[in-house]
Amino acid sequence: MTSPTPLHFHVPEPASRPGGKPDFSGVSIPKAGSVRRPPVDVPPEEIRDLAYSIIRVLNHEGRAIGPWVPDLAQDELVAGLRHMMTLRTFDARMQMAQRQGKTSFYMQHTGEEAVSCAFRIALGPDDMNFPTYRQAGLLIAHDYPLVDMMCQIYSNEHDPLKGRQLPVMYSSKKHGFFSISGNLATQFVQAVGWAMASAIKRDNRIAAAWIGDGSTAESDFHAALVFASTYKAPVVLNVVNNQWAISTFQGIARGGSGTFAARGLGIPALRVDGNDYLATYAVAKWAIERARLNLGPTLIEYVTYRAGAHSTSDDPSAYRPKHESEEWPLGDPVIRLKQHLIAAGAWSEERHKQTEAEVHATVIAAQKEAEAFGTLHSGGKPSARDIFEDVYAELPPHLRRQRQQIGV
Amino acid sequence: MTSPTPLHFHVPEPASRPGGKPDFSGVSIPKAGSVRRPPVDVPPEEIRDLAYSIIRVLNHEGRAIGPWVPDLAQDELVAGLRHMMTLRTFDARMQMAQRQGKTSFYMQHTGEEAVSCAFRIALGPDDMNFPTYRQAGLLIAHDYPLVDMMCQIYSNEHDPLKGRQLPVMYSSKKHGFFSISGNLATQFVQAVGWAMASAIKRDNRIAAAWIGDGSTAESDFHAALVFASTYKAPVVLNVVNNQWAISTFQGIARGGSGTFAARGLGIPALRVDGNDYLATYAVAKWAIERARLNLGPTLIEYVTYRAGAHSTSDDPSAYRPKHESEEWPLGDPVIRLKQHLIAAGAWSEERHKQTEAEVHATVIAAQKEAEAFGTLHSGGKPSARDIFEDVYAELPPHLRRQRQQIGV
Amino acid sequence: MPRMTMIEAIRSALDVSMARNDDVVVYGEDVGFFGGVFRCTQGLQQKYGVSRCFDAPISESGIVGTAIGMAAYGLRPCIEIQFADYMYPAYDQIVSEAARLRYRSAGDFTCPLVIRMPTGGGIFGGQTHSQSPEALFTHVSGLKTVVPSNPYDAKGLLIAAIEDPDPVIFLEPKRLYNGPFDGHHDRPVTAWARHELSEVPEGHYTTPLGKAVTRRAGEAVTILAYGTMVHVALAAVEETGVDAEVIDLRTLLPLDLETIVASVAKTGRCIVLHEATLTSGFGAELTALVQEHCFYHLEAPVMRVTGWDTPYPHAQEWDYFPGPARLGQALRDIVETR
Amino acid sequence: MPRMTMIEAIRSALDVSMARNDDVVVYGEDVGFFGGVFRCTQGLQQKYGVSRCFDAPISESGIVGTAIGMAAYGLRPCIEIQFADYMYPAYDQIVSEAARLRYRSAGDFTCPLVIRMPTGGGIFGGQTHSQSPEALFTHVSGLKTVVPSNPYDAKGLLIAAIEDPDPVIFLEPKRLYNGPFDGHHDRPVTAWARHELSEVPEGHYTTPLGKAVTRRAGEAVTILAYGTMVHVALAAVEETGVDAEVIDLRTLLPLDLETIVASVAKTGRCIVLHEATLTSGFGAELTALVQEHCFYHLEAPVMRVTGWDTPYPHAQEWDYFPGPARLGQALRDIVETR
Ligand SMILES: Cc1ncc(C[n+]2csc(CCOP(=O)(O)OP(=O)(O)O)c2C)c(N)n1
Ligand SMILES: Cc1ncc(C[n+]2csc(CCOP(=O)(O)OP(=O)(O)O)c2C)c(N)n1
Ligand SMILES: [Mg+2]
Ligand SMILES: [Mg+2]
Repeated sequence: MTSPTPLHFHVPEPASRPGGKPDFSGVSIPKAGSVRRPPVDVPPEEIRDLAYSIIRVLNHEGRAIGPWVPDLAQDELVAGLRHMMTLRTFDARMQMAQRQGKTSFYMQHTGEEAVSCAFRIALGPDDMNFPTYRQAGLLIAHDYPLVDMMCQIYSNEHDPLKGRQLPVMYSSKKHGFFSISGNLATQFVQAVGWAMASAIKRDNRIAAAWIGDGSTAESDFHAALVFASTYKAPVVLNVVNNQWAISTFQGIARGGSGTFAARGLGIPALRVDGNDYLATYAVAKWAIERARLNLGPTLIEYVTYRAGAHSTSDDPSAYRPKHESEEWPLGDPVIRLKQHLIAAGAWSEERHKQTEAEVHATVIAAQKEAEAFGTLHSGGKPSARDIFEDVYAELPPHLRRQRQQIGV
Repeated sequence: MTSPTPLHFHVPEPASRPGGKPDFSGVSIPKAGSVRRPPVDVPPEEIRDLAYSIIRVLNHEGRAIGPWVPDLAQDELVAGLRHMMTLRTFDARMQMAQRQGKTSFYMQHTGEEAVSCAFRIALGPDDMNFPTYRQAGLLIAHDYPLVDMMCQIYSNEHDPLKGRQLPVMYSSKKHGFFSISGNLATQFVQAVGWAMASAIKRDNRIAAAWIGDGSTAESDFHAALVFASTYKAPVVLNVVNNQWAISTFQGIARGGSGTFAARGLGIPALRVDGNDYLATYAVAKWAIERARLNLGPTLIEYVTYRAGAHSTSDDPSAYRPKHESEEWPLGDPVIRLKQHLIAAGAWSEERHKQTEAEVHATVIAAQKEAEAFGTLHSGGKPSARDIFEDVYAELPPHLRRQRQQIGV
Repeated sequence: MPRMTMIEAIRSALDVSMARNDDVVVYGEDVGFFGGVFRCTQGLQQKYGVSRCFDAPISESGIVGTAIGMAAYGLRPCIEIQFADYMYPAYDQIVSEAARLRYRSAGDFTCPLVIRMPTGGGIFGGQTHSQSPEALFTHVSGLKTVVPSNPYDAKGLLIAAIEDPDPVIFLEPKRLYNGPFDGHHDRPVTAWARHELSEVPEGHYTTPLGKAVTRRAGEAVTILAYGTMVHVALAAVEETGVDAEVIDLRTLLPLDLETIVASVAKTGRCIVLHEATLTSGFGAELTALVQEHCFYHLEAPVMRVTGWDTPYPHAQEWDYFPGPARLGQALRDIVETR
Repeated sequence: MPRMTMIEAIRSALDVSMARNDDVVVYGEDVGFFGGVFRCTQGLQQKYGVSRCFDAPISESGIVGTAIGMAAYGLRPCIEIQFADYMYPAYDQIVSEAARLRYRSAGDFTCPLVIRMPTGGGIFGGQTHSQSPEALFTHVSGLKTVVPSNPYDAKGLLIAAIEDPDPVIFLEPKRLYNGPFDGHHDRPVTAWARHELSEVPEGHYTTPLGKAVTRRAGEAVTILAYGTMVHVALAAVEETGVDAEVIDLRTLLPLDLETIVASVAKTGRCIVLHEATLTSGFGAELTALVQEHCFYHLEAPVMRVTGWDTPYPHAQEWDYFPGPARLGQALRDIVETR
C-alpha cells in the first residue's frame, strides 16, 4: 500500500524561459463562433463546460461570427477602437514621462486594452467598477479627462487625489471607478458588498469586480466568491488572465484545472478571448444583464496577454523569452478590431493612420496641460497640509497638533 | 436592457426552523454501491461528477455493497465500532463533567464519530493530522490515553498542555495530531505546508487537513487549495459537512453549487456518506494512497450531521427543529456499523450491550484517574510559572522580569 | 428609566439606529436568525427583515470587505466579529481599506462602518476568546477605537459610532455583558440591575466619541482605564483606600488627552491599566503621552499594570488577569514613591 | 573582506544558511526563478534547485501558513513577503499560529520560521510600499522582531534568525538596500562600498538577536533608532553638533534594555526615532520603558520623532519622513530643556 518510492516536490514551470522559444501549444483555442450562447437565466450547472472553453467572435479574417456576435453599431466599434488607441498612446507617453523622471512609477496595459474598454461600454452609467491598476480603459472609455489622469500620475497641484496615491491609483465615484488599493484582491470582495447594498436598497445598480490571474490566489478572491454566491449578489466577477503576475506565470496561481473560470461555488462562469473586443463586450453584456435581472453573479475569465513589463520597475526579459508576446496566439486587440472594421468596410488604413495622429495630438495636448500644473519633482505640488486632511472627516486633536509641528 | 424591476436581496434559509417539520428532501442520496470507483491515478477532470454524488457502501439492511467495499477484516470493524462507542461515551461523560463545573467547556462529536475514527485507521503511523476540535476520534482510534485527554479537558496538573489551552484543544506530535487552534481554518493550509515539507525532504509521510463546512468560507481554505493544487502536495483535504456551523446552516457557506467537494482548482474531489464507517474508510484509503503515490491532493466531503449542540455554550433548539437529528437520512454511524456486523454474523445485541458496558467502565476508570490529578477549579493545577514558559524556547529578559513580579 | 444589561443596551442601540435609519444593516456570524452567540442582535431580523439583519459566512475578511463596499455605497453597516480574537483574517480589510478609503480617494469615497467585537478575558475562554487587541487598532491612522464600560455608555457610544462618518472599532468587554465585574472572580456574580449606569433611556441618545469621563475624583494618583478595568480600578481604590482619580477613557482614539493631562497634573502620579499584553500595548502610548505632557508634574514613573507578555492562558486565567490585588499593590507602591 | 550591499549581504546569508543546512528553504512571490523583486534571492534556485527556492502564489496567508506547517515538520523556512505593507493577509497566521504554536503545544510543536519583509519609506512608494509595521509585531508575544541597519548586521542577524528556534520577523529597510541613506533625499545617492559596515565576511557568522549596539558615544542625549533611522540620527548629530549617543537597537524584541538604560542614565535625555506613525508605534513602548527605568535620571521628557498619524503619502514623502531636519530640531530643543 505504502509506496516504496519517496515523494518528490512539484513546482510548475512555464513552457519556456529566456533563451527558449516561446511556446503556447498548451493554450488550446476554440474556433471563433464555436461556443454556444445560453440564455442569461440558464441554470449554472448546465454551463459548467463553458468554464473550460473560450468564447470568441472575431475569426482569422476579422469576420464576426457565431451566436455571441454583439449588437454594436459600426460607429460604436470605431469609438471602441479609438478608446483602445488612446489608452495605448496614453501608456506610451506616461511610460516615457516616468523615464524622464516626471513621476515615480507607471503601469501599462499593452495587449489588454480590449478588456476594460469593451467592458465599460457594456456597463450602465450608475454602476460601479472595483478595478485593479490595469483597467484605465474603464476611465478612458467613459470620457474621464485624460488631464485628470495625468495630474494624478504627476502628483501635481491638480491631482484629484492630492498627491497621496501612487501613480495610476485613480479614483472617481462620478465615473464609476472605485479607489484603487495597492493591496491586491481587497477590492474584489468590496465589489460584492457594494452589489449587496444595491440589492438591499432595492436599487438597480450593479458592481463589477476586477482581479488579475495571479491575485486570484489571495484570500479575498475566495471571500468574494463565497459572498457573491451566497447572497446572489448583482456583481460581475472579472478575472483578467494576462498569463503573468510580475515574474510568476499563471500556472502558479491557477492550480491544476487549467482555467480560472472553474472556481466552483455554483457561480456561472464564462471564459472569453480577451483580445477580441466584440467577444469581450458580448460576454460582459451577458453577465451584466444577468446581474441586472437579479439572477446573481457571473465569473468571467478574460484570456489575454501582458505584452509589456509589469510596471516601470520590472524587466520581463529576465523571466520570459524576449519575443513571447509576438507569439501570443490571440493576437493584438487593437489590430484585430481594426482589421474587423476594415473587413466590414467601415475603416481603412488611412483612417486608422489619421486617427492615430489625432489620438496622439489629443494625448500630447492633455500632457502639456497636465504638466503646466507640475510634475512629481517640479512645478505645482499638493500641500503638506493635505497629509493631514481626509484621515478622518474632521481633524482630530492629535492630528491638529502634528500639523502644527510642521507649521502648515 | 435595464430591468425596470428593482433588485432584491437573497439570503438563503434552511428548509425548516424551530416549530417546523424537519425536512431533508433537498439532500439527494444515491443508493449504496452505485457510485463507481476510479483508479487512484485517474485524471481529475474525469471524475468531476463525483463531487456531486455521495459514495456509500452500507445499504439499508446493513450489507456492504459495490466497488467501494473496503478490505477490512471483521475484527477491524469491531475495533472501529468500539472506537466510535468509546468516543460517544467519552463525550457523554465530559459533557456531564462540564455541567458539573469540572471544566469550562466541551465539544461533542455525536453523529460524526465514523469520520475521524475510520480515517485514523486508514492513515499511516508517521502521517500527521491537522484537526479541528471535532476529530477526537483521531486520538481515540490511535490509542491516545483517555486519561491524557481528560487531563487536558480538566486543565489539571497532568494536563499535557499545562493548562494553557481551552478544553478539547489537544495536541500530540507522537500521535500524529497537530495542535488545535481556536482560529478556524488556519490549520488547513498548515497541513499543506507539512505535506510540501515531506515532499521536499523526499520522505513518504502525508498530511491530512480537516475543516468544517462553515469554515470553508474562511480565506485559509482557499489558500490551502491553491497551494495544494499548485505543488501537488501529498495531502488529504477533509471537509466535514455536518450541516451546521453553530446556528448557521450549511447553505450560508456552500454557495450555489450544493456541494463542498466541487471547489475547483483541478483537485480531484470525492463526496462520501460520513455516517458509513466503511465508505468513509474506503474513500480515505483511496485519497491516502493517491497522496502516498505522489499523485497529489484529494478533497473529500464527508456528508454527516451534527446531532448534538455546537458546544456546551450552545442550544440548537433555538435555530433548528428539535427532532431534526432523528430525521437525518444517513442515520447514526454507530448503529449502522453495529447492524452491518450483526448482518454479517460477526456481532450481536448481547455483545454490543456487553461492549457498551466495557467501554463505559473504561471511560469511567479513566475519568477517576484524571480527576485524581485535579479538575479546573479544584485539586492539582498547572503552575503560574507555566504562563511564562514556552512563549519562546528560552525565557527572554522581559518575561523573566514579569515572572518575578508574580513571584513564581 | 429601564434597567438594561450591557447586551440589552447594545441591542437597544442597534434597534434605535435601525429604526431611525433604513441604511443601518447588521450582520455577522450567527447574527441573523439566532441573534448572535451573545444575543446582542436578538430579535432584529424578525423586526427589520433578512435584508437588514442576516447571517454571514464564516469569513471575517468577507464580512468586513463586503461592509466596506456597502459603506461606500451609502449604507451604514454595523457588523459583528464573533470574538475580537477572530478579527485577524479581516485585519487587511480593516487596516489597508476601511481606514484609508477616505484618504485615498480624497474624500470621494467614505467608509462609515462600525465593527463590533467582544473583547477581553475573565470568562475562562482561553487564548482565542480572551484577547484585547485594541493597540492593533490605535496604531492605525483612520480608525476610531471605542471601549465602553457600562450599559449607559455602551448604548450612547454605539449610536454615536453608527452615526460617525468614519470607521469605528467598537470593543465590547464580554465579561461585562451580563454584569459589572471588578476582578474578584471568587465573589458572587453581580447583576447590572444594581449598578447606576444600567439605567438606560429607551430612545435615541449619543455619548460623544473622544470624551473620557472621571468615574472617581481623587488627589493621590490618576488611574487610566477602560472597559472591565474601570471596575477593577474602582474596586482596588476602595480596598486600598488610596485616594485615586479613576478615568474611564471610553474612546482610545481620538483620545481625550485634556482630561488625562488635567488629572495627572493634579495628582502627579499615574497608573495605566489594561488586560492586553504589556509590550506595545495601548498603555505604552498612554505612558508616553503622560510623560510627554505632564513631565514636570510627575513625582513617580508612570506604572503599567497589564496582562503578561504571553498568550492568554486557560487555567491560569486569574494569574494572568490584572485584578484588584495587582493593581492594589501598584497603588500602594506608587503613592509611596517619590 | 568583500564589500557587499545590503541586498548582497542578505543573499549571502541565505546562501550560507542553505549550504550549511538542507532544511533551509526559501520561497515567496517572484522569489524563485526571478530572484525576488529586490533580487535578494537571485541565483538561489539555480544553486539549490526548485525544491529549496521557489515561486509562491500571491497569497501571503498561504505563504506563511504553509511555512508554519513546514517548520512544524522540521524544515527551516525563510520566506519573503514582497513588501511589509502586504503582510496583513498573513497576520492571522503570524499572530495566532506561528507565534503561539510552541506555547499551545507545550513545546511539542515548534515554529522556527523567518519572515523577511522590505519595510520603510524613502522610495516614493506611496502608502503601500512604505509602511513600517514593526509595532504590530512587537505587541505579539512569541515573535522576535529584527531590523538591521547595514550589510554586516543584516547578514549576521539573518543567519542568527534562521538558526533561532522561534519565529522571527526580519524587517529590511528597503531604502538601505543599495546604499546608506541619511534622509538627505536631495543629495547624491551614496553606495554601500564606501561605508565601513559593508565589509562583510563571505562565510558563516552570526550577530546575536537581542543585542543593541552604540553607533556613536555621546553625553548630551540618547537617540534610540533602528534601520534607516540610524543613519538619519548620525547625520542629524553631525549637523547639529549635539553630543548625542546613538543606539542602533537591531532587535526590537527581545529588546536590549540594559544598553538603553545605561545610556539614558548617563545622558539624562532621550529621543526615540522611527518612520512608523506615532500613536502606538514602537516608540511608545521605548518611551514607556525609558521613563519607567530611568525616571530619576531624566532631565526632559522623552521625545518621539516619527512619521505622522496618517497613511504614508506619495508626493509629500519628505514632509512625512522624519529626516535630519526634524530630528535636528528635536535635538536642539531637548538639550535646551531642563
Ligand atoms: C497583497 C499584495 N501582495 C503582493 C503585492 C505585490 N504585487 C503587485 S502586482 C503583483 C502581481 C499581480 O499579478 P496579477 O494579479 O496577475 O495582475 P497583473 O499585474 O498581471 O495585471 C504583485 C505580486 C501586492 N500589491 N499586494
Ligand atoms: C476565525 C474564527 N471565526 C469564528 C470562530 C467562532 N466559531 C467557532 S466554531 C464556529 C462554527 C464552525 O462551523 P463548522 O466549520 O461547520 O464546524 P463544526 O462546528 O460544524 O464542526 C465558529 C463560527 C472561530 N473559532 N474562528
Ligand atoms: Mg496577471
Ligand atoms: Mg459544521
